[in-house]
Amino acid sequence: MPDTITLQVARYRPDTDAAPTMQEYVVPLRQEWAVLDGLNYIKDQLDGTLSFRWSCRMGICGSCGMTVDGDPALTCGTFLADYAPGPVRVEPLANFPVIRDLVVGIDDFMRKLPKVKPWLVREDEPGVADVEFLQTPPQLDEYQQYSMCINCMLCYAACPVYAIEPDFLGPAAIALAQRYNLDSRDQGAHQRMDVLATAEGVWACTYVGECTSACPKGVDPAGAIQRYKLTAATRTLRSFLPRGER
Amino acid sequence: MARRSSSEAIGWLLFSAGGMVSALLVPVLLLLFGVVFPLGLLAPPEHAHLSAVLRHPFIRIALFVLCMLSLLHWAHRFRYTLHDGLQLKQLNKLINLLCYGGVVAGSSWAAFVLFG
Amino acid sequence: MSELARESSMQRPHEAPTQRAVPAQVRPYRPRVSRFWWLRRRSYLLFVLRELSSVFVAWFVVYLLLLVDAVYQGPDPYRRFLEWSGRPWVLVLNMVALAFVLLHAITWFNLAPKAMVLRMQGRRVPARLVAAAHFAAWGVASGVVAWIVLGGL
Amino acid sequence: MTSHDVVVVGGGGAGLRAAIAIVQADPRLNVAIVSKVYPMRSHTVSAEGGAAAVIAADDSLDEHAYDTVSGSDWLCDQDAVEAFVAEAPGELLQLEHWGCPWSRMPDGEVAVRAFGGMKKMRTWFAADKTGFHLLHTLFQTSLQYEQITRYDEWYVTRLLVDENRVYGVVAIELATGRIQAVTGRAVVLCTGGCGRVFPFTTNGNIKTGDGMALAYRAGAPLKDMEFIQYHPTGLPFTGILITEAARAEGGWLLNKDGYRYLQDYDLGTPSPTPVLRSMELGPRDRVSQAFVHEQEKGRTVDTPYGPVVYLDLRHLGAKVIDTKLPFVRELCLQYERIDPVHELIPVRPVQHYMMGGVHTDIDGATGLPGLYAAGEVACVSINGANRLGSNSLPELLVFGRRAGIAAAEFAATGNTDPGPAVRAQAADERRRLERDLLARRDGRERIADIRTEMQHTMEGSAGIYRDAASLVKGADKLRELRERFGKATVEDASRTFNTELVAALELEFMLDVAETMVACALCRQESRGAHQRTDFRGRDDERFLTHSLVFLDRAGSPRVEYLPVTITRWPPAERVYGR
Ligand SMILES: Cc1cc2nc3c(=O)[nH]c(=O)nc-3n(C[C@H](O)[C@H](O)[C@H](O)COP(=O)(O)OP(=O)(O)OC[C@H]3O[C@@H](n4cnc5c(N)ncnc54)[C@H](O)[C@@H]3O)c2cc1C
Ligand code: SF4
Ligand code: F3S
Ligand code: FES
Repeated sequence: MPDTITLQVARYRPDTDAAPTMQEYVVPLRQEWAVLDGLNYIKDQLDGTLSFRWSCRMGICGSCGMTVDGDPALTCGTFLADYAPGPVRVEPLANFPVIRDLVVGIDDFMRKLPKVKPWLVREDEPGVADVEFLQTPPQLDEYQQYSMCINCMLCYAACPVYAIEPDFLGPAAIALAQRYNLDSRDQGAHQRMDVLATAEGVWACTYVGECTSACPKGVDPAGAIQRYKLTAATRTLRSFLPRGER
Repeated sequence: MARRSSSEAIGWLLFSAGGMVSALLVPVLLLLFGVVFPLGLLAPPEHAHLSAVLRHPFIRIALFVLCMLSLLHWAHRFRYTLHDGLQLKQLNKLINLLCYGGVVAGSSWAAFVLFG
Repeated sequence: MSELARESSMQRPHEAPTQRAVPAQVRPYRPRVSRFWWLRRRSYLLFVLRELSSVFVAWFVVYLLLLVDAVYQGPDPYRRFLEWSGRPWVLVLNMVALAFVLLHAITWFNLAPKAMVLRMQGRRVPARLVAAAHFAAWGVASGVVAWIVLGGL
Repeated sequence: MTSHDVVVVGGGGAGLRAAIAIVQADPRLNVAIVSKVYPMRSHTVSAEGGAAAVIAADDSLDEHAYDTVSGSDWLCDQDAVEAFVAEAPGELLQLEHWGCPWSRMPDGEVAVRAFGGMKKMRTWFAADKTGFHLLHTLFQTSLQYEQITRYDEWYVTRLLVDENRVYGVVAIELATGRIQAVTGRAVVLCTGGCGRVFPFTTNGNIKTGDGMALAYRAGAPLKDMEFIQYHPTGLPFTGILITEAARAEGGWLLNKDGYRYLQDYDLGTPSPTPVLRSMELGPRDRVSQAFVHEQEKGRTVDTPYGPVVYLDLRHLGAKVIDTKLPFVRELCLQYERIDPVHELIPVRPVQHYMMGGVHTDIDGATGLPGLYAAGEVACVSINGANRLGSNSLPELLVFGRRAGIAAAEFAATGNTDPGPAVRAQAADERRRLERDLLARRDGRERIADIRTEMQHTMEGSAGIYRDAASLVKGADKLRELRERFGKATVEDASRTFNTELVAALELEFMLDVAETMVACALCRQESRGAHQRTDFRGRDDERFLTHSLVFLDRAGSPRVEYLPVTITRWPPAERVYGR
């Protein structure tokens, strides 16, 4: 293994640049270094003006998503050695506006998220909690996978439909809605339907499936969406039946 | 955000039904009539036999359903392909007309051939 | 001071503050999506090919109706149809169509378990099993069709 | 300037809990959450093991309280502990009602697991991603309240104080570089801990002690800053935490000879299945200290990233690991390329948690009217000289809520809105940031170099073991670093998402915090919990059964005072584990 590797890093400084440019840096190549360690080396030793987000560096805060050699990835969990001898291209996540260098704006997702009511809806407001709602392990299993989303936005970066149709709710938001729909304690599924079963909701998805391949947490948003399509379609069919038979 | 869309739901159901029947039946039919018989790998069925099969009312109905659902399947996918793949959003109305018009035309022709 | 005062306008609640007054220096760069985005990645290309398989499904409908029509018309038209179907261009077209239709069938049966969640005795049937059941059904359906066509009935 | 009734600084577990408590206590109040990262990025997300609260039939509040008090080496305030254990179950149930996916027993009731230093099984868990689920549940729940306005990615640089009363904050909107005041009648600080003061830590990049420094500069004292927790099992190089739950499920700590060395340190005798409050389930301070002794005896294994011992989970089998500790396996596979089902996990002690923080009372109120604090930034104190694992998450819920309610009451009755002095201060702060930092391109020092030196200084002088000589040396070095900080350069002149500016501000905050740690550690001439002085071995209740309070004096240096510890029902006694 060589002892250095070249990172080609996208730079965009809105005050001076009209469009992003690439800048090359040579960083040490170590077995245990993630791409994020390379970026931090640049920031600390070579060029303090490079901007990117990170915090937990253990794949759980969801802030360090970038495009590494064309693929959306968490840079704290993507290792330089796997790209040796390089160079490695590091760019901001696709499909989002670039605020600066490797930092993208995710306001759009943050605005969409509350629309799917990602919280437990109870019709019978239980007041002060003194005992738990019972939930058996198989019931927990029903939605657990969808509760693993860290909002890293890799799936949005991977989804071509989101690129073309910015109004699309998108994979993570729908998976989170399903997370609550399938929770045995929740009673809000019919409320969420007004948002999910729309042209901007599940019907926009053409099952490209890239969201699921990109997801670092095994959430399988494509599956969540597909499953919801069947739910929504059968509900619609049933709504055509005369009352009482629904 | 738009309201709940039931037309999308129905469209998707028909698309799925079409996808399912075409996936089940089309490969074998195409393999036989499109490749195996023309290449002479197997002798094509006698006219009398085929004619008898095709005149069976159950087969007529099955083929009609296959044709119509397959076309609906095509229309749904093709519409999205034009829309997303080539980003012809502005032409949305035209695309829909083309696709679902195609379904109506194709199904009518099928009805004419099979039952006419 | 004056600037502070200017900023003190009340804000609408429940909206990300970044949506409010955005000073001039924020100029996010919005990359344009190329019309040929589907060439950018192998997986996108595969997706587009999968979608295009539907065109060949439609072609099959046309081909089928031509065949049925010929059979209804009598032995001669049927023979002519068979001859026509052996022409190189028709043959090549059908082979390509077959490839696409197979792509459709395989992707379809792999995808089907995604939408369907089956339960047996309270346990979720594993997706692989659901897919396997689809492939089995495909095999049976193909067998039945071939049997009918080849003279079983 | 934008104004709200209450400004919550921080969108982690404590901040979100406080914000929800405020709008539930008084729906007319309008709350701002100002956070330097999107709430779901807050470091609460990385907590793995669980949250303690009495729920099992064989458990009692008194036992939880006693474990906490003895775990703290009697330095906690027992009235606070009693309130804490009493309210913790309700808080975790509340979380359950908000949708938190707690792991369950076959009959559907919430499951609990063992944890270090606890005599009963009382740690609720959501597999081993408890903090992640807790944070996302709180965040998603908070989305339904229209009264909560979020300022995501706004970096708070200063508290606004007028006539000894707090009126809000000044913050930089990172996306635009806009510097703006966000005012309120009360401020709740929930900015989390300060692990980044140390070189090797489980803490994320954002844990730079900002809130502690903000309060300290505004005149509120910090408490017990010498008590810094090391977690015994961090992965070498990354410092990624392997949760204590790994040991609670039955993992063993082995030295280089494959020997369960904890038996040599008065922590009990080995048994094949875990025994509560014994061996690997001893408290963190004692287990981390045992490592240092093993190292001195040459019984650790050297690696490029320092000496390690091994955590052995192999005998648990794939099934237990995959259901109870899936994240541990995921982390080991990804970051160490080892599979704990078949291999030993190399681990070493790693800085983990700050017992000390902004001095508050049992309702989160600091000495400064209008200023409240909760979560890791605060010191109530229930953790004393050593926090027990899984007490922090319930702490930030219980005291996040309490602080929120207290702040809501204060805001509803506190009559005054910020006056002209506050505006002037905000303008001052803006000038300072623009002049001192954004325009500083001629300096010769790199921010990162000073930060690295500070971190190593802290490890050397205020690590697991300290003595007067190392602390004095550390204090001198910190003074030097502060001078050098004055000459540091900020290369980045852009206003847009200037992370170098943020790094500079964080470093300044960390230097403050580091100074208070060293000052408090120097003054405490005894060994207690996580504070171990090699020159003063043994606990000295006569002189030091007191909290340290550290103030910023006029000359800009820390001044340490003492405050008695509140003792209600458990008089100081020896800490006994494994016997
Ligand atoms: C790896 C790890 C595992 C842990 N496991 C457990 C466990 O199993 N059980 C347990 O009980 N405890 C555990 N802990 C401890 C516990 O997670 C933390 O103490 C707790 O989450 C702290 O929460 P908080 O809300 O106080 O702070 P944080 O979650 O750190 O949030 C701080 C917030 O303040 C904001 N902020 C900070 N500075 C500024 C500023 N200048 N301007 C604006 N905003 C600012 C940040 O943006 C962030 O939103 C663990 C800790 C770690 C590191
Ligand atoms: S679904 Fe997966 S890829 Fe998408 S935001 Fe969530 S964790 Fe990230
Ligand atoms: S990639 Fe996009 S189109 Fe659907 S399956 Fe995933 S959301
Ligand atoms: S830094 Fe948190 S996910 Fe990578």
